[in-house]
Amino acid sequence: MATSLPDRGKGKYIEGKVKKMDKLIKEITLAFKGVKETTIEADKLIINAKKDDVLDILNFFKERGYDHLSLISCVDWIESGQFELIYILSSYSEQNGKKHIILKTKIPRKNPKFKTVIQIFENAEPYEREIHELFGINFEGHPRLTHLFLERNYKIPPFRKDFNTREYVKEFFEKIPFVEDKK
Amino acid sequence: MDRTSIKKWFKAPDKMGQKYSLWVVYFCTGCGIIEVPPVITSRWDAERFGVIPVATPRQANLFLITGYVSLKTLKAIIRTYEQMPEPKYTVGFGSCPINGGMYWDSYNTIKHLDKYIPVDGWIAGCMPRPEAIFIAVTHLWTMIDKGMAKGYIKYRENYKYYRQNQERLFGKLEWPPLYPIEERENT
Amino acid sequence: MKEKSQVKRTSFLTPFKAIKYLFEKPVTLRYPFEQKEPSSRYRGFHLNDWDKCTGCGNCADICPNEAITMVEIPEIKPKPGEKNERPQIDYGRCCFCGLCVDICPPGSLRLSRDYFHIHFDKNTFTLLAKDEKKDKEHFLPEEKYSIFQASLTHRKKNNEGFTSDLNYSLFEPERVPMPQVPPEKRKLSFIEQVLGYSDEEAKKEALRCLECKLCEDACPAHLKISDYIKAIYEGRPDESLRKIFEDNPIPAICGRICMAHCEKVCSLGKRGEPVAIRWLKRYASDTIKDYEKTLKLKPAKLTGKKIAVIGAGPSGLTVAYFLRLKGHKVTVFDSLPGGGGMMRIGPPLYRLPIESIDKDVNYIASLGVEFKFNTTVGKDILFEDIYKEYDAIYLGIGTTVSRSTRVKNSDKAYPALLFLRENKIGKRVKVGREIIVIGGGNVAMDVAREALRLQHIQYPGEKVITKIVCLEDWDIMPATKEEIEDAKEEGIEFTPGWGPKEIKVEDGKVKGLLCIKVKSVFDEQGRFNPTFYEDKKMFLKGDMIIEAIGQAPDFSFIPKELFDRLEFTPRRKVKVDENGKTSLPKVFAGGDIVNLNLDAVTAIADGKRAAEGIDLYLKEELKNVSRE
Amino acid sequence: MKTERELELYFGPQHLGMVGNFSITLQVEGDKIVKAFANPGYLHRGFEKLMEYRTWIQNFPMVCRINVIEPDSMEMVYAMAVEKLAGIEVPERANYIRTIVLELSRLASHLFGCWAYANMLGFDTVAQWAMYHRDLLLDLFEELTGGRVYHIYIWPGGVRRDIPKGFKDKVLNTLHTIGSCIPDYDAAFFNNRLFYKRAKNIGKITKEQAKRLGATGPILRATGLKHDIRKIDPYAMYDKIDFEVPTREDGDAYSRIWVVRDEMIQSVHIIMQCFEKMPEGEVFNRIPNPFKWKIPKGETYVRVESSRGELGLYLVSNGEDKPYRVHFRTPSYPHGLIILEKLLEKASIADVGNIMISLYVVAPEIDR
Repeated sequence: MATSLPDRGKGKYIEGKVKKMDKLIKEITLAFKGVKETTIEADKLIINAKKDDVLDILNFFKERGYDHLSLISCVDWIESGQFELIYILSSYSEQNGKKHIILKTKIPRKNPKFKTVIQIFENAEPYEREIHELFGINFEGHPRLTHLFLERNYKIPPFRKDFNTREYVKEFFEKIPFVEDKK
Repeated sequence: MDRTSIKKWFKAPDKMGQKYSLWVVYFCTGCGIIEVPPVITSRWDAERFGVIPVATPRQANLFLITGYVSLKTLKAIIRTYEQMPEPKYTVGFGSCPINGGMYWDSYNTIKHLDKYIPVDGWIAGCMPRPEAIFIAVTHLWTMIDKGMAKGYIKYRENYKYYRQNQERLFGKLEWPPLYPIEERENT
Repeated sequence: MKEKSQVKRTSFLTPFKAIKYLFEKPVTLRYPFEQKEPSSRYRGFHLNDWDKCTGCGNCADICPNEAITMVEIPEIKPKPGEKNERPQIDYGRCCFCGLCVDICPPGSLRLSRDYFHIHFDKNTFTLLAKDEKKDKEHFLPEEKYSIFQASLTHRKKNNEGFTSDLNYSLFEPERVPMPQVPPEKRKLSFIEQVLGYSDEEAKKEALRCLECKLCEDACPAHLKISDYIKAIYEGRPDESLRKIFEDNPIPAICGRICMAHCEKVCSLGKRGEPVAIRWLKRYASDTIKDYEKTLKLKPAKLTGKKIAVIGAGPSGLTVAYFLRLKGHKVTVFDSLPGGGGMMRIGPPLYRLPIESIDKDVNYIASLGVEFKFNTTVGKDILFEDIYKEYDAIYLGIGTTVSRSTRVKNSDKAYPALLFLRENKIGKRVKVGREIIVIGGGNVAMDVAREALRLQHIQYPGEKVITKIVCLEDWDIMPATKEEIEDAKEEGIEFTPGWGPKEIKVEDGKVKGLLCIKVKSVFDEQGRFNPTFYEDKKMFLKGDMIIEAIGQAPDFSFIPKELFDRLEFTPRRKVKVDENGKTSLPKVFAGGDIVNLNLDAVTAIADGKRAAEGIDLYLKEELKNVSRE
Repeated sequence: MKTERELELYFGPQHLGMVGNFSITLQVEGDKIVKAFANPGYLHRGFEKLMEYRTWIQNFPMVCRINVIEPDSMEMVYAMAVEKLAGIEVPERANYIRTIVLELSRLASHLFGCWAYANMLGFDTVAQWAMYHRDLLLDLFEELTGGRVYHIYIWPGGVRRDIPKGFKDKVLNTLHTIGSCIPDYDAAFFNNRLFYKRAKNIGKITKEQAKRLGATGPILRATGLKHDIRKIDPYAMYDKIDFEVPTREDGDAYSRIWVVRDEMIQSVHIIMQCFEKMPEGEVFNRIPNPFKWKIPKGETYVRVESSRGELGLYLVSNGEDKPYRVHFRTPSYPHGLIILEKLLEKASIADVGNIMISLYVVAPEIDR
């Protein structure tokens, strides 16, 4: 917490947790090569993985009790020409509940596709569907990659950085005339 | 409130009937709907004004467009509006239908509701308070009295243009035109 | 609670308990007969006090929905440093968040407790926010106010809802305090009083700027203030200095003694303290040790034109700098042994050390400007010669002669400029133990504070007194508040509101000053014309009197036939056109002999204008020559 | 896939049984549902895209509008993320006020849920009570923040204004008014045999299923799992406050509404404790000038327990004055899009509204 809790006992309680995370880090770096991890806070772990390893790493964490997929997100890094997929895992169990794992992987921006993770986490389905719709990433093996939110088809999926919504509004909505003006 | 005007009842019973029984379509179009439950329940009690929510548009004659309208909702709104029997009135509730409001730069909400369906009155605010709904209703009464709430007639007369605007948003609409378009043009 | 989870087999009659509510008072608010007052913090429609509003446009900048546009109101005559723009609010966009209220520096924008606007016409939803003083249409007295009017009406009284509060504002009303030498210490010597911001403090101070740019309009030289402050915030003092040098080549001087017209209009200063623009400029110039390396400015190719600048004061230096950058050959003449002009002798050392002046002057010299110091025009070199030799001449001679009070025995008093000059140029004046300074301007403050320091140096440990006598009372004293405060802190005694009548002399020595009470300083037209109560007299004891009541220029070096052709304005200033050109051919002028502000930054502005004018003049001359 | 006897039925968005602007496509056989497809997007405004175009402070009026029923937890989660990235401290008093506001809004939100559920099942009297009581809470919010629905009160660095004079008494009075009606609520609704018959074994979900499908909040707690972010990852002042996490075992609509009921009672306890413990002092650490405010590079995921479950925010800053990417993990998202579809399978058409409202799906949260 960034909020002020001076006597929360930062010493003992969190230290113990850090140790546990250390064990986890060791395990994962042993199991998967090319995994880069950073700890942003005592109980938040960021893992940068290669895209081929993602499913295995998700399985790996699921086996170790991180059974709650909070969120799948996507970031458009337009300058480096990559999409970054983010899987945020946490646990339903009480002792691990405070911890998060942010698993990140990068895929090329051109013709983007990735494997679906529905077989591991069932609730990934709408998240992947949303990312497909808003970023245009294809998830192979997903049962229904149809429209979720949108009514229209956009040339560029709207959440990509090169889609400028203000310009779009000017081009599209503003040009529709008022009925009074038409007469 | 002009309760005393019994004369009016004899003069224009239809207007009086429309005025004092404004039935609202039960359709949560946007976030403004959050103030409708308080209005229709005991604290504010809209029934004192003859306003009650009804299940289907076929029974309703007032359409409260509560808040922002996304493209997908607009389609539903148009269909609902066209199902309502005449005379029918629409009130834009909150900033968003007037000029885009918070979502003035959103790619998925429309900025001016009156480009697509006629609107008889507007309520400012984000959120407007429950009182504002009552005031809007009383305003609508006077407008009906004076014959100013003619949105539905406007829709009928300019249906071609409204339909054009709607089709610019959605492409070809899947339902047939409510009014024959060609004939209107000739008269 | 777990037990409850098993459903209790209650009687099927239990729900009928609710029937008891039939006999209670209904909770329904019988609106509109019964009304609920909105809370005292309600965020309703906007109110704007047009008298307080400065037109800074911060509300329009922060609005997330672009609901606010600044509209020019021609009827409003803006006060200096304000704009005649007022916010117009589109209620088809507004989300009533109140960000505009929290950012409003003068606190003129508020939200009212009224919230009805229902209309069939969409165009009525855009309007200028006003308050009951300006808007007669929408503000109704309590008895007339009715919800049925429902069209942006407000009650006349008690209509304020969400208002601005300095404790919770989005801007920081307090300035980062400038580290200073305490008065007990600083009055003993000439060390610089203000220490200057550290990097951290400068960044913190620069962060306060809201970028409304009112200051840029108010600055006579139109410095790009918000840009250079932003650069400081971003940790790039070099960029900041570059921005400053676009308009002002003497930041080290200006950063110390500028009159800071910008700070007077700073929107943050309306309720809090203005951004310390001057100190930030000083920070930029002090942090960069070597201007040359940072700025990397190269003068343009030589044009072959020669320009003489008479006087190395702020305006002279500015002209020299800009013309040199344009490729002209510039020679600066000054009678003092160094650059800076009045800056060199006027401001005492604790305000403006000689090193800072030399830093700026040396940089200008390094660009290739030739300086001829210790050269008094008219004595060491004749004006006629310069007039013949150079293609253009700039007069930046300033005001160099002290005015006298012309009371009896006023010849025994010390003129302020002489006092200051002799102090600066080595010869320390032998001061008395009780000094009376006549005058209430900044020069008088400088003189008094300098005299106090001299007293402390010359009579260490003894009791010494310095008094200031001036015509003006506290509220109209021309010196800046800051200066007065500093002087008071150091122990200088003030007797405002008294005019000098006679200097008492015994055996050729000054004994004191006889004063009379001032009735009024200005006449009805606002001109300086003091009147006195002749019967109210007061005698101040003192063994040294310094007159600091103003200065006048000295044109004696200009030959008579040329001087006669020089035109003056009614207020005895040299008349110049919009290019800074005087009535004499190829002679330009600026600085204190032209403007009425009599300060450095206006002199810089004049210099900038004259530099442009001279350049234009030379180019046109070139064209004429080629045409011939 | 569709047999001849099957029929496609559109449920919503304009439907009396639908709360919020949401729609479900039902494949029915007789009155049994074979398969249900949630059809969201009627309220999609592209919030996360719009926020990328606004500065950090301009986003504050924006975030609360994602969820109209409980805007404060939205403000809280955004404020927390911004504070974490920018390293802003919050005064202790402000944290207590935040806790009070969050619990009040949880109460308001749960009462809204009760209204919706009671209304749906035809318990109109209870619905009227719940809405009236919620309105009393909105009056408190108006007093505190200046807005009935959208409060824009929780800011980075604290709260926007200190609590007004006499606010504590008003809150306690209101809570007393509501609390004294609990026996009536119980008699007329929660312990009502009709309600039991109507809600028991409807929309049943097991603990394992709930975990697998990503359920959180009352839905998860109704299956017996004691999972509450206020306890396991405390924020604001929840670690200094004593409260219980109510759970039920059965995982059906009846358990869910009971969890909600018990939670409301806990909320009242929390508010009382906060008022007791609240110290005097500052409530606002001034944030930097909004026109120059840049937040250093970084990313974070923060979460709070909203009235419907885990509300998370994944926030990425690339060192500019605007966020680079914002993604809200809203609790209704898995509830409305996966669990609802699963629970509607083999249910009857008459139960659609029943199940949906017991899952407490708020459409704007899903669409964003």
